[in-house]
Amino acid sequence: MLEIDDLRVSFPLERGMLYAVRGLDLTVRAGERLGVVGESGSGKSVSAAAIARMVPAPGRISSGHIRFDGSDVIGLPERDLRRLRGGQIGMIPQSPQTSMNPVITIEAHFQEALALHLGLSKAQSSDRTIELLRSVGIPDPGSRMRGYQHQLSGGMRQRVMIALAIACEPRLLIADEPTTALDVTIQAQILELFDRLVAESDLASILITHNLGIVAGHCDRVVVMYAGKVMETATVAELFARPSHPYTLGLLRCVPRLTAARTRTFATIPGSPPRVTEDAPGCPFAPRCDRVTAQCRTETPELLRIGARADGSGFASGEHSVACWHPVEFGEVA
Amino acid sequence: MTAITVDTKPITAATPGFWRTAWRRFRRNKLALVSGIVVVLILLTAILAPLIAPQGYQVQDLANSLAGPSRGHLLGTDRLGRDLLSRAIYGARTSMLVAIGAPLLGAVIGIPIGILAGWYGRAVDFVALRLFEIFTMVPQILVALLLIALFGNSVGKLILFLGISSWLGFARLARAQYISLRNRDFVLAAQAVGVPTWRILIIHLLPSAVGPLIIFLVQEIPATIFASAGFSFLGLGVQDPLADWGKMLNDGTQYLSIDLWTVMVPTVCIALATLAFSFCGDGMRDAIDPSSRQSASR
Amino acid sequence: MGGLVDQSVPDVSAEAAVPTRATTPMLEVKDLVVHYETRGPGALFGRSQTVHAVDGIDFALQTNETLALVGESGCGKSTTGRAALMLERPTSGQVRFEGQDLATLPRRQLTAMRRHLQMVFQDPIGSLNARHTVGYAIAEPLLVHNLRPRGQRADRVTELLELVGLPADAADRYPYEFSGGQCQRIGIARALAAEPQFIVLDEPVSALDVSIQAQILQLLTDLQTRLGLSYLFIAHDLAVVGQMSDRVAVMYLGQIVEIAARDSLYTGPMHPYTQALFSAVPEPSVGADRQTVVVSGEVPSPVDPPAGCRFHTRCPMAQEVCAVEPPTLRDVGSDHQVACHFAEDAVQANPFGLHLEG
Amino acid sequence: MVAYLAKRFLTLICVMLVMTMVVFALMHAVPGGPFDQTQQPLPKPAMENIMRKYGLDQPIWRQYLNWLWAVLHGDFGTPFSQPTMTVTGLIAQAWPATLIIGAWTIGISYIGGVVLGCIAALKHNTWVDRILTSTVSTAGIALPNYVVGFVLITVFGVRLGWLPVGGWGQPQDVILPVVAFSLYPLALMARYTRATTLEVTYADYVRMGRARGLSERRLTFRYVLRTALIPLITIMGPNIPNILTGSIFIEATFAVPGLGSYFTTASLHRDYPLILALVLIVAALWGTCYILSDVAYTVLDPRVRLEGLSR
Repeated sequence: MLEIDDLRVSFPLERGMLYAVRGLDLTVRAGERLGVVGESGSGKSVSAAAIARMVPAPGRISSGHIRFDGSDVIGLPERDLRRLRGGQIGMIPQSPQTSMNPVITIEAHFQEALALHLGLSKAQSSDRTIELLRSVGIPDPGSRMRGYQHQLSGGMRQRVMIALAIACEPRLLIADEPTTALDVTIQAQILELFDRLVAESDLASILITHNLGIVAGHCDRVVVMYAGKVMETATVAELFARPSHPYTLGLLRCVPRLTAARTRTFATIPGSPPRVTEDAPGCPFAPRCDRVTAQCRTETPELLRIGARADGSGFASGEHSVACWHPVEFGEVA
Repeated sequence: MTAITVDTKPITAATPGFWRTAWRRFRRNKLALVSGIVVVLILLTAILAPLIAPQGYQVQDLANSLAGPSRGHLLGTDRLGRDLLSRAIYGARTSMLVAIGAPLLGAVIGIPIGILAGWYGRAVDFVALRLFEIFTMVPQILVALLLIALFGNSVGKLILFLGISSWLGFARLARAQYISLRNRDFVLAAQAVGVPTWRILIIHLLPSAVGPLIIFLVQEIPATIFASAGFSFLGLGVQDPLADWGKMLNDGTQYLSIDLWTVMVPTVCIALATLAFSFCGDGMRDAIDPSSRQSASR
Repeated sequence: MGGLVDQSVPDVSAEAAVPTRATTPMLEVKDLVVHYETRGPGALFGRSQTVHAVDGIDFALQTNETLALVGESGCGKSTTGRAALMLERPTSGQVRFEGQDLATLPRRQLTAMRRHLQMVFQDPIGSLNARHTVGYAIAEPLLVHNLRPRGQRADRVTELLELVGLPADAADRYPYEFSGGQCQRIGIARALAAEPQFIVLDEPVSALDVSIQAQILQLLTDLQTRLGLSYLFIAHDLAVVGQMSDRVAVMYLGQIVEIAARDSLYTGPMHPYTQALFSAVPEPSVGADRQTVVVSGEVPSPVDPPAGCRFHTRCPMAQEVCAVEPPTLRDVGSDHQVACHFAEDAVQANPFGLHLEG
Repeated sequence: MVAYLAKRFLTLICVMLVMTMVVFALMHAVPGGPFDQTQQPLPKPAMENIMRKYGLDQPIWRQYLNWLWAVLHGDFGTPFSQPTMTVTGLIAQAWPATLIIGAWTIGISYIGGVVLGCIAALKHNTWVDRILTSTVSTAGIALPNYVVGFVLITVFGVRLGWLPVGGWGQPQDVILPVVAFSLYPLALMARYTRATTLEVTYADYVRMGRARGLSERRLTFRYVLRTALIPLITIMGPNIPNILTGSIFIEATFAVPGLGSYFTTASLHRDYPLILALVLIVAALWGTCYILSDVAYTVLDPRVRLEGLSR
């Protein structure tokens, strides 16, 4: 349904250039729940914005293809692009606090979107709004919708944003760190709601997060990004069971587990994620990697599917691709 | 002892400091740079007036009064036959003295009040706010006018009264700055370390607040030129025979239809000075805080 | 005054770091209350309201021990941390440091006392003054407490930088030249400069990326072992807390609802709210059948906290008595206290389908 | 709401009281009196007579109370400089000229400023924005209005002869003063409008609106401008009295017999009753506009509107 091919996004800086996304390949099939994980500066949010051509200024898509249902998003005229946004692709923001127009009512948000994409009349959209708000768990939707965003709590606002995202029956839902601004119990509520809605309406979804725990529970397939590139992609089960990229492995080890005993030692990855200001060849993770060789520093590893080996060991069932010269073999680490 | 992992991110090669970055931005802004040069030239003229001016500011040539530009008087003469160019050059002296002196005085009065109000809040702030209110109610110009009318005029008094009436802006700005800085984490961190309050106010907060205050000072200069020249123009400011641009305007208005130069020379001087200081101030603001112009282009 | 890395300071080994119950705790907080006034909604017409940020909490902290305060935003954990250092004046209650009540201490003595009590902040960059060099930031505590002769301060700064894993030439640079993780190291070095015994860690890693988080947590653990520090660790991430603390206090709306030794809490949380918190943590592993039930509702406003048990509005176990009678902390095991009328039932019923076997 | 307004006005009255006291005290603290300036000193008995007539022989607090008492009865006294008139009458005579210029100025500068500010913000980072912002608006704010006035007089009055160089009475007398006077508030409004609009242009909710497929036109009017323009009330309101009470410089430049020129002469002649009345007018107007703009802002903007307001 969605196909991204060699996407590159860059931001001009006061001096030089910031390469936010450097050759991203990605596909989402109908009904699939894709997770995109990465640390700050990995390009995950920018990639998501680029899908609906919403890269914030002064950034721009410098090359690549984005196909949504076969049509080229990059070449789409403004009118069709607007039909795509909201109508085909729904977006859920990171900060619900600032994502609603503060001077128009909640109902008005729905009304304008429903009129635009579904051509509903005022009365029809009122009914539909109540129905939508109820489905996302807003108590007393009839009177709530006549209020303004500042009268809602953070969790409630995010529920409204979700209702707004699915209002016009899109086929793809993109959620950019939808729970980062929320408390853990509210996060659980929102994720549960997200899961339910995606399942009910058979939506495809892209969930962008830095939290591996969220990916584990709420996605089918994962893309791990680092410094604007995809490091590894696999089904969730596969990735957690057999991480193949040293970065993925390191990341999984870094995350403290609730159920683990206290050991007083923490697995770490030395260094910190880079800010990419030159698009040099070589693996971006090389400076922090413990398996680094001279090749890693000079040649960029391609994202390749892990194929069957002669001895048949360590291989993925479905699709599992990794961009690494020296991937971690299955069984190599406990 | 477990090895402490060293964060291996290469520490970026010495990036220029805050002021140096600001200077680089300022330099790239052509309008601001040119204005800055004009400002420097005006200030040099004011300082070096006796060396530059072809004549004294009170040398009269009654035979040649209200004469347009000539070889002897490049910009013509006024009603008493005084050389307009010389008077304009000496006028820069008086005008700049007031234009810079008065805001400085305002800053000296206003900034401490603003700092205390912003930092201590509560009762101190309440009193300060009421004080602000009283002073906002009557426009600054009227306050200064009243004071000058009541207490008489001289260059010194002009500075004093314009300075007194301009403290409000500095106090407001300093208060706003300190309020926004007061709750910043680094202040709490300094308190946690045990840094005494005076040290926090001066060593921690002043460097962060000083940029906007300096810019405000520069931007107050054209406003002061406006007021001081204005008062002289009304006949309330600088008195004969001293030269001042506003005074020259006052002298010239009556002869507007006879000799335009008597009005145009001071008009151009005032315009040039106010514009130069203004563009320069704007350039400084943009240099210190690029977001003020490029607003949120994240 | 011996240096931190001086060999004269006894190197407390990891074994000895297990807290030993001293007779007087290093820090004791008794019935701490912090209320503050705020303007209600509406910039002009709002009335002033009282926010019950912290509403009567007690805890004690032993030497070389880590006590964690966990809870969601608005539960009062950060306010508690600040009040413990007198950075926020308590409305009432006591904060005793080595037996001395800080709340009644005269200003001068309090300032002098500050060197023993330090803090590390959530925002590593924001907590450093952008206009001061790193060297100055670290030297300032030495300066204000007059700790070293002028000539030795530079050496001491180098020593501290080394201690937190930064090169000595960092001293001449400005904070913005460093990454978030590096800035947090600088913040830690600064806190250590005055040779404190007790440090409040206010969400020290929540602003950091996962890979950096682990580095900082390791650094903090090592420093504690090496210098015999006591930590009050404030966090919302239960997994991190589990790795860092000896004892854990769970806060909800300004009160402690459960406080216990780390292992006791992590194997058997008894308060329904604690259980809800545990069940809400997304675990980075696949297959585990967790999170079957999600706690409903949201945290009520601290301006007008519910009567009785503050959690009763969201609690699946709530009975009539819960809305009337505020439960007090009671012993339910060795070093395990819970403030719930039906804690035992909650363990039985397991309303959130929690199971915590590693 | 009523209670709020009552409180605000009460504070205003208190502040005004304090202010008049200060002005009163200040005027009397100055050595010399209003009748010292005449060329030939008056004979002593005559002077005493005058002093008694105006109550200047009484202690200062007494004078103040007398004055206050009269003001509360609507009597602002007799101007020293024109004993044949009342202060109220004089003001009634002088204000219309100032009001006419002020009204035109407000109309032109507020509408023009908002429009220019919006254009600059919407064309952010283009040459249009650069010219409007860094050149036109800075010049408008920096250039003294009398300087602009003289340039206008020179060009349109002296050189082209299209418009009168000054005076009052004919309709075309209004044009040049209004143009000269408008420039500053126009530039100020443009600058504020641009700033508030720009702030909103990059707001999350505009981005989210775009993500729902709303047209740029709709986003501009319903999302950006609607939110951005409301706070402008708090700038516009308190500036109204400044404009309506006129500019002493503009009135001097164009020889307009307005309130401003009376203030100048009143100050020069230490015409206490007139000064006090003028100060009081300015302050009362300012205070009222300030309160009203706060209320208008609160009513118009749902973000600061409290549910309790309607109750």
